[in-house]
Amino acid sequence: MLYREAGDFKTSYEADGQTFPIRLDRRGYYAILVMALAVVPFVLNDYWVNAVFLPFLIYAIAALGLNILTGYCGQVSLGTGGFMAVGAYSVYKLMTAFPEISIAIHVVLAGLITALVGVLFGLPSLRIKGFYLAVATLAAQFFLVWLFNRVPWFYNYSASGQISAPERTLLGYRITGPETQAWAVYLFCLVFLVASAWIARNLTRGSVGRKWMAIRDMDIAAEIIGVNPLTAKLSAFAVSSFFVGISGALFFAVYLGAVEVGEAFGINKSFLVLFMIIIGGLGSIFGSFAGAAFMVLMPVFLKNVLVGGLGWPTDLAAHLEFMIVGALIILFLVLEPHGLAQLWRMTKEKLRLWPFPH
Amino acid sequence: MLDAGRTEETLLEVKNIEVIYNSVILVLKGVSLSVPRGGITALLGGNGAGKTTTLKAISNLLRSERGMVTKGSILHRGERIQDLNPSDMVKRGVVQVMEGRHCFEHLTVEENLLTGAYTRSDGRAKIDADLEMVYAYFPRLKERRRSQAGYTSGGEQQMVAIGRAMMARPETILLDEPSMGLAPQLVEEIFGIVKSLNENEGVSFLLAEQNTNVALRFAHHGYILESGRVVMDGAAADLRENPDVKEFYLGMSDEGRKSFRDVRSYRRRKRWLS
Amino acid sequence: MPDQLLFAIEVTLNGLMAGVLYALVALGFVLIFKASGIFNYAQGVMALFAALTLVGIMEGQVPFEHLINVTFGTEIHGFGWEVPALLAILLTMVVMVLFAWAVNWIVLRHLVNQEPIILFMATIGLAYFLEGLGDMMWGSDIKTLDVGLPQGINTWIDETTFNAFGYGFFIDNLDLVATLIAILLVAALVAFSQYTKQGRALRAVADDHQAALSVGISLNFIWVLTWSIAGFVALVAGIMWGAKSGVQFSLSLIALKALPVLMLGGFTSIPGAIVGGLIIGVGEKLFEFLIGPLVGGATENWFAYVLALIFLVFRPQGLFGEKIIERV
Amino acid sequence: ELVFPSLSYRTGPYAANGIPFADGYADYLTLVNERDGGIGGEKINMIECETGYNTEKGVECYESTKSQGALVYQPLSTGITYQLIPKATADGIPIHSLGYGRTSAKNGKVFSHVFNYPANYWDGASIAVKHLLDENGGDLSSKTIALIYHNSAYGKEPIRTLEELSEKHNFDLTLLPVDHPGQEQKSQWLQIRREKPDYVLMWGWGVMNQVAIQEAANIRYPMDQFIGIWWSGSENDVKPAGKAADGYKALNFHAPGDDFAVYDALEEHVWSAGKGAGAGDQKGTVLYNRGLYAAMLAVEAARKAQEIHGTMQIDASMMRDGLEQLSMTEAKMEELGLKDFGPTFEASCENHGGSGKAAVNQWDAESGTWEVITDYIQSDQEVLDALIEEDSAAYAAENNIEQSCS
Amino acid sequence: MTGPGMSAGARGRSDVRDSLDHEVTADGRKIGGVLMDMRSITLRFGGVEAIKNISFDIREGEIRAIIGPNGAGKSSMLNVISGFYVPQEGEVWFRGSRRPPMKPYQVARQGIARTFQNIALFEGMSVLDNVMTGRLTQMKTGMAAQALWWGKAQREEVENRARVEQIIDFLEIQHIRKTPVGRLPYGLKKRVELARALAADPMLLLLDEPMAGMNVEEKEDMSRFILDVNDEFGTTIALIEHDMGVVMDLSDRVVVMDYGRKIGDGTPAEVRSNQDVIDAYLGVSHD
Ligand SMILES: Nc1ncnc2c1ncn2[C@@H]1O[C@H](COP(=O)(O)OP(=O)(O)OP(=O)(O)O)[C@@H](O)[C@H]1O
Ligand SMILES: Nc1ncnc2c1ncn2[C@@H]1O[C@H](COP(=O)(O)OP(=O)(O)OP(=O)(O)O)[C@@H](O)[C@H]1O
Ligand SMILES: [Mg+2]
Ligand SMILES: [Mg+2]
Repeated sequence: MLYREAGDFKTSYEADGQTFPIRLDRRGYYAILVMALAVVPFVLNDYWVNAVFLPFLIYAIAALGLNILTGYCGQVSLGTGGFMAVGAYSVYKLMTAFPEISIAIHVVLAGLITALVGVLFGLPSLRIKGFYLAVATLAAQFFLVWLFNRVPWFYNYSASGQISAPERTLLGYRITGPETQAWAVYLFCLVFLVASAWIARNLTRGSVGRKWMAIRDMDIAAEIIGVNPLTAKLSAFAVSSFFVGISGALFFAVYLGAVEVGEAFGINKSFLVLFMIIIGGLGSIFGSFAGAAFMVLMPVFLKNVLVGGLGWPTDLAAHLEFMIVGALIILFLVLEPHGLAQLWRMTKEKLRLWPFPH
Repeated sequence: MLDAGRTEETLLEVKNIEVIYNSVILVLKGVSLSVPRGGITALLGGNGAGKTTTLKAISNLLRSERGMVTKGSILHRGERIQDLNPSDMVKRGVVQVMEGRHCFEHLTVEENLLTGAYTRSDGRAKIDADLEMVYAYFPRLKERRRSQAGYTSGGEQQMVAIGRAMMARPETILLDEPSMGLAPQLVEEIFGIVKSLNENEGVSFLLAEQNTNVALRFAHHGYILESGRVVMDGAAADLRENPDVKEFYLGMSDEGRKSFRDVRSYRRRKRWLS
Repeated sequence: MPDQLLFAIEVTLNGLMAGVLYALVALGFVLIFKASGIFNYAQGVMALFAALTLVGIMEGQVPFEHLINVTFGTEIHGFGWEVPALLAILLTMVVMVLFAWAVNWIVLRHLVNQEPIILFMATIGLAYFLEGLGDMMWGSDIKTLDVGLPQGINTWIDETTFNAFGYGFFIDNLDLVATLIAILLVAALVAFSQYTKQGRALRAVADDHQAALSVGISLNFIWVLTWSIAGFVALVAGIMWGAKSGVQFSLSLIALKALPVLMLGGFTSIPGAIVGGLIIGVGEKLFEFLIGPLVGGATENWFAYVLALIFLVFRPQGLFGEKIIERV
Repeated sequence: ELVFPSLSYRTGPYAANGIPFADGYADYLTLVNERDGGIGGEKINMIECETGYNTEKGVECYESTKSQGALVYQPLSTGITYQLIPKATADGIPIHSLGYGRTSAKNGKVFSHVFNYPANYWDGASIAVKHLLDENGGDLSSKTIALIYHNSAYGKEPIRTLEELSEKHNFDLTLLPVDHPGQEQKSQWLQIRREKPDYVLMWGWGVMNQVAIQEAANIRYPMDQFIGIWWSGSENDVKPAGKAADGYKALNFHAPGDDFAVYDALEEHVWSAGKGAGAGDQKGTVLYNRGLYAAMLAVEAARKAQEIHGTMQIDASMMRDGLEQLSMTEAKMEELGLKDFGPTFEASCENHGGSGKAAVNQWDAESGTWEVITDYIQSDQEVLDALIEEDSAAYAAENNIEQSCS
Repeated sequence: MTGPGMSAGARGRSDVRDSLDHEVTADGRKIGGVLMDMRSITLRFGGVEAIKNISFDIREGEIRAIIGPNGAGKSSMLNVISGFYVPQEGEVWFRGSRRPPMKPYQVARQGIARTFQNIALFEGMSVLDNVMTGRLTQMKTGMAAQALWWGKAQREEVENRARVEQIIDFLEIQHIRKTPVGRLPYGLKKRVELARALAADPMLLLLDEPMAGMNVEEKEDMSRFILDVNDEFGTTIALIEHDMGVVMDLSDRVVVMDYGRKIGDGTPAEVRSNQDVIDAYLGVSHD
């Protein structure tokens, strides 16, 4: 057997509540964490950071956030782009208004502001459910984008209507602005991601998470056994928007450096993040990572293979890329409807039985 | 007890099938049974024994649950039917009444019944006549005919599910726990209906039931399933006399029926497994 | 009549017309939702694909021209014939039926009995695929679509109203045609879904896949049927919208205009799509006319959604949607 | 080897516009390679990278090409441009945003690495007004002009300029935003029909253009009083409306059509040799010519850089110098087979924006061609300079840039 | 083993505290005063009158059965008790005072837990998590503490987990602790649902057809659990069941409903011999 998980020998409930109950898994994850923190920063170059790692890290935060709302609490939201915009514009206003305060604090504050906005737009979820709610959250998406485009105060009355991140440092290292170092921005975002994942994991394994999941699986029954749907749903909106806001802030300040709201935080962004969590796996933290990785890496990978490797014309390659990504989504679904995370779990279950078929 | 109309011809034959869910969970470990034409065959067994799975394997509904028949074969009138669609099975006259009602929530009671006649093409008049027949069996449904099935009570939904299957005018009905959630009076009635359909119309039944008592009273033949295996089978009358069956499935000990209050220990091991 | 009132009436009328155009797109969504509980994200792309195919056939384009030229070093540019509009529409329909068949065979068949969100996701994959395929097959340039529909101001209405009120109303001929088509389509679809056995089966499937299978409804048949009809509706929407803007990528974005309509009318109601469309159309045009100038305009995108949202708070299943069953 | 990345968008919502530009850009560079063996004997290596008009993909393209020694970027989208301006400046790679991007980048004292000649949006606004002044005998007072614009940073560009000009020339200005993507413009055009402005200017993009022109035709707005910016003036924008678009005007800072000597060279060295880019069906379209023009300016700047630095193997910073000292004279254009193709201009450290000249083209639906109906008109520098000074100063302050000319 | 005699006068009105007239059943259990009193409840859905002016009470510590033909309004009655349906007329008295209009979750927090006729488990969660949701009314740590998994949050989780494990042991579902409930067979699901309700340490437990779909042996087990819960924790139980054997054996008092009306109320023996009940429900008189 390649992979063992024999028996349940936990002697305490703490041990049983562990995130990675299997030692092999646990070691694997620690190894990855150490790699990410201590090895990757030294081998990074601009290309890898800007084309791969930053988008992956930042989208993973957004995906975590949306997964809390959609995957754990069952409220499908298409307002992610709008909420990311709130994060971005908040951090921009904070950065320009209080240049002396640390950027890290600004990012967290931006998350908090987004959480408030999220709660506001979460209110209708008490009445509206399912796909109706999904479409209703588009109201947030369109309204917020319109608002940031409309009210010059948000972009400090700049002539172009764009916002661009001024240079800010943390511990003397540049985090935003044009002349950042690859490893510094990478670590900055990584820390936010790891912290987010840790918080998400804590929340979802405790009573808050169970409330969310209860609401997701059967809201009426949940209410009858004592879950207050108001607080459960709104807290999910708050936490989710908090993460999404942080990712929006990082997306603008660290990754792109300059954005225009309609283009950077349009409806496509909402869909993209939603795709990530469905492909990765709803209600799974690992799934948020897997989905973000898939949606960020797959196109880059395909492009490099098709254009760089096979020398196809870029347009045909781009069309083919769409077709392949679409086909892969369908293929994964047919193989395992519950996302990459579930695919991974099933593979593990099979591995456990290996070499016997069942 | 009732041998009328029963023939020796085998209608459905399940040969040593294995079923796996999600390609990892092995549920049926070699189940064989046969349903004779014109007979009532009962499939008994505890929770999770695999009764529902067996019925779904026959009606080909497993695929939609990510289940697969990996071994063995299922024959209907001597033909292999594993690769057919569920709708083909209905066209062949095999209809399943699913466990847990599965009504079309948003359709009215009457529309639910009419969908049961989906595969029929013998004209509106015949269908209407059958509708009246169902209403005659279940007067309660007639009262509720215009309400959305989702808002009817549990028992009413069970009636809808059974009535819906009757509307298909099938030759064979696979009944999964028909008595569940029905008032005792109605349980008798339902089995009465089963019996009269069987005797008058020659419909064959394969019946998964927890209510062993009633089931064995009406069935001709019984199979007892435990953990995915057939552990015992025989004529219903014989099974009823079997001491193990008596004790574990009929709740009777040598002193007659025990009171539920007097049960003191849970979970005794089945004798034939030890 | 005071000018402002006349203008408001004109705006309202045009809003109604715009609403019909939104409803045309929404209809496709409704059909598929009704028949399978699937929220078909690919509906917009289907409209684009249908329109692209129509133009491609009419102009005698060779499918995958660019791909063929690149791989085989050939220089083909079209068959050099032109197909009359009506025939082309028929051929396009054949393509859409084939598409429906393929979707069922490759995707839906494997996803029977899955949760709605998963089916939704499958349509995302489909949308991606179709987007790539459409471009690959027919190229991404803007194509002119001319199937002979009239366009431009209706002079008769203009003159009549001018004589009556001293102000000629603007009504677009294309919108009139669209209204006519929409009425026919809705009538046909309502009749189909309410009065036929297939229509009932459709709703049954949406409620419970397994139970539908168990009564002998062939999901394959129902799905090929509805996706074909939805393909047809997409084609109609594609023609109408394509006539205004040319056939191009953005056509797939019309789906966004249909969503609030869908929400307001109810995901499962065919008449709802029309009524919702009319309300949204009038609402957003009047809001832009009355309030727009005060807040700087360009409100239409979000207003439709906010309007629908407010509506839903009072009626969570939309105007005509099937009541959401809440029971334990 | 000289590396010229081409951030193209042959897919996505604006593919129809991206394809001809990318083809033109590629074909010209191929021509230089095939006919002249490169620039000063150095072969050009054009790396095409698909952005789909998407900012994030733009970043990926930038990062993946920059390490290969890219000399100059044509980001081709407002978003990518804004986002590359600080990055590329930090990396020392010049950007040429030809008629788009950040207008105040014209001020080379602040934007050392950004070039936006030969004309920018504010020039465009001013030129349109000038053209109208010409048509009205120099007097626009009591006329009304409506601006219908894409409700985005790009679309809002001309507003400030037009406001200044409306004060100066006493015309009324009505603003009509259209939200992205712009498939529904009934409200805006009903308003135009009601208020009957004398002229309508348009800052549109993508599907918005086609719909606007169709709607204008539907309400029978006189097409010759409807003027679009150069991104609203390609064949793509007018063709869907068919005959109804006849007479529509648009600004352009280069010539349309294929009546140039360079086309013969292209035919000989590129197309007939089977080396043309794309499907080869875009020759002579407005946007193809624009791509061609962009490539030509880049090549000339590289030549200039080689000349200045006395080496054939120039790097990005040398390229910057070449761009900054580029001068396009009539003689040079003629020599290149592009007589009268674009305006003459001379770049300098202070002026990265060229002469600010553009001509008015008019669509002839009958022949399916754009006719050039004016000479290159010079924009109102008096008004614009102040605005540019103001905006660039604000940028400099925000980003701690010292204005200087070295 | 019969419950207390049922006299019309004893029903209702009196407060728990002043009616300390404990009665003792044959097997030695204590039955206290009135815990829940339903007074003249009428419930309508559009035109359908599901409950017509019904009054009955549930006394502390007793097992109270509600029986009746399908569609009689039994489940609706439980829904009224748990606050999911709001009756058009009538009052609900709980522990001696009139209950103001309440949301279902507030009712749950008063110590009323229940199971459902159509199993309402959270399919996406494991058995353990499902049972843990039963304790949500008991868990109080704030979100911030949980986010950081600080002492209090962790401690609370472990304490509650310990209680839940007891219940899991009690109901003998240890072996499926980590299984997602979606995969369980029907009967086990019912047991998990019971576990979830028990986890709330309820004062009043409402069971809607807990034994549907079980065979005799399993019913015996279930009966044992119900009796033990009633015995050991003193939990009051209201129970809907169609198996007359179970009802007659377990319950102290029985309410019989038909077409929304109450047609009988009393000890099992009384009910069994009531002619109305026999006609409407039992069909034949059961032994
Ligand atoms: N979709 C599924 N995925 C995984 N396992 C399943 C699935 N459906 C059933 N099982 C498992 O298969 C076994 C047999 O289940 P089945 O439903 O056939 O039992 P049953 O005899 O009908 O029981 P009951 O009387 O409770 O209905 C059970 O252990 C169950 O956990
Ligand atoms: N939400 C609702 N809307 C409309 N009608 C309802 C609703 N809930 C219940 N009913 C109706 O009220 C009546 C009583 O239903 P209820 O579920 O209480 O019956 P029951 O006694 O539990 O029956 P069963 O034993 O079959 O479960 C039924 O006729 C049912 O159709
Ligand atoms: Mg079963
Ligand atoms: Mg009930």
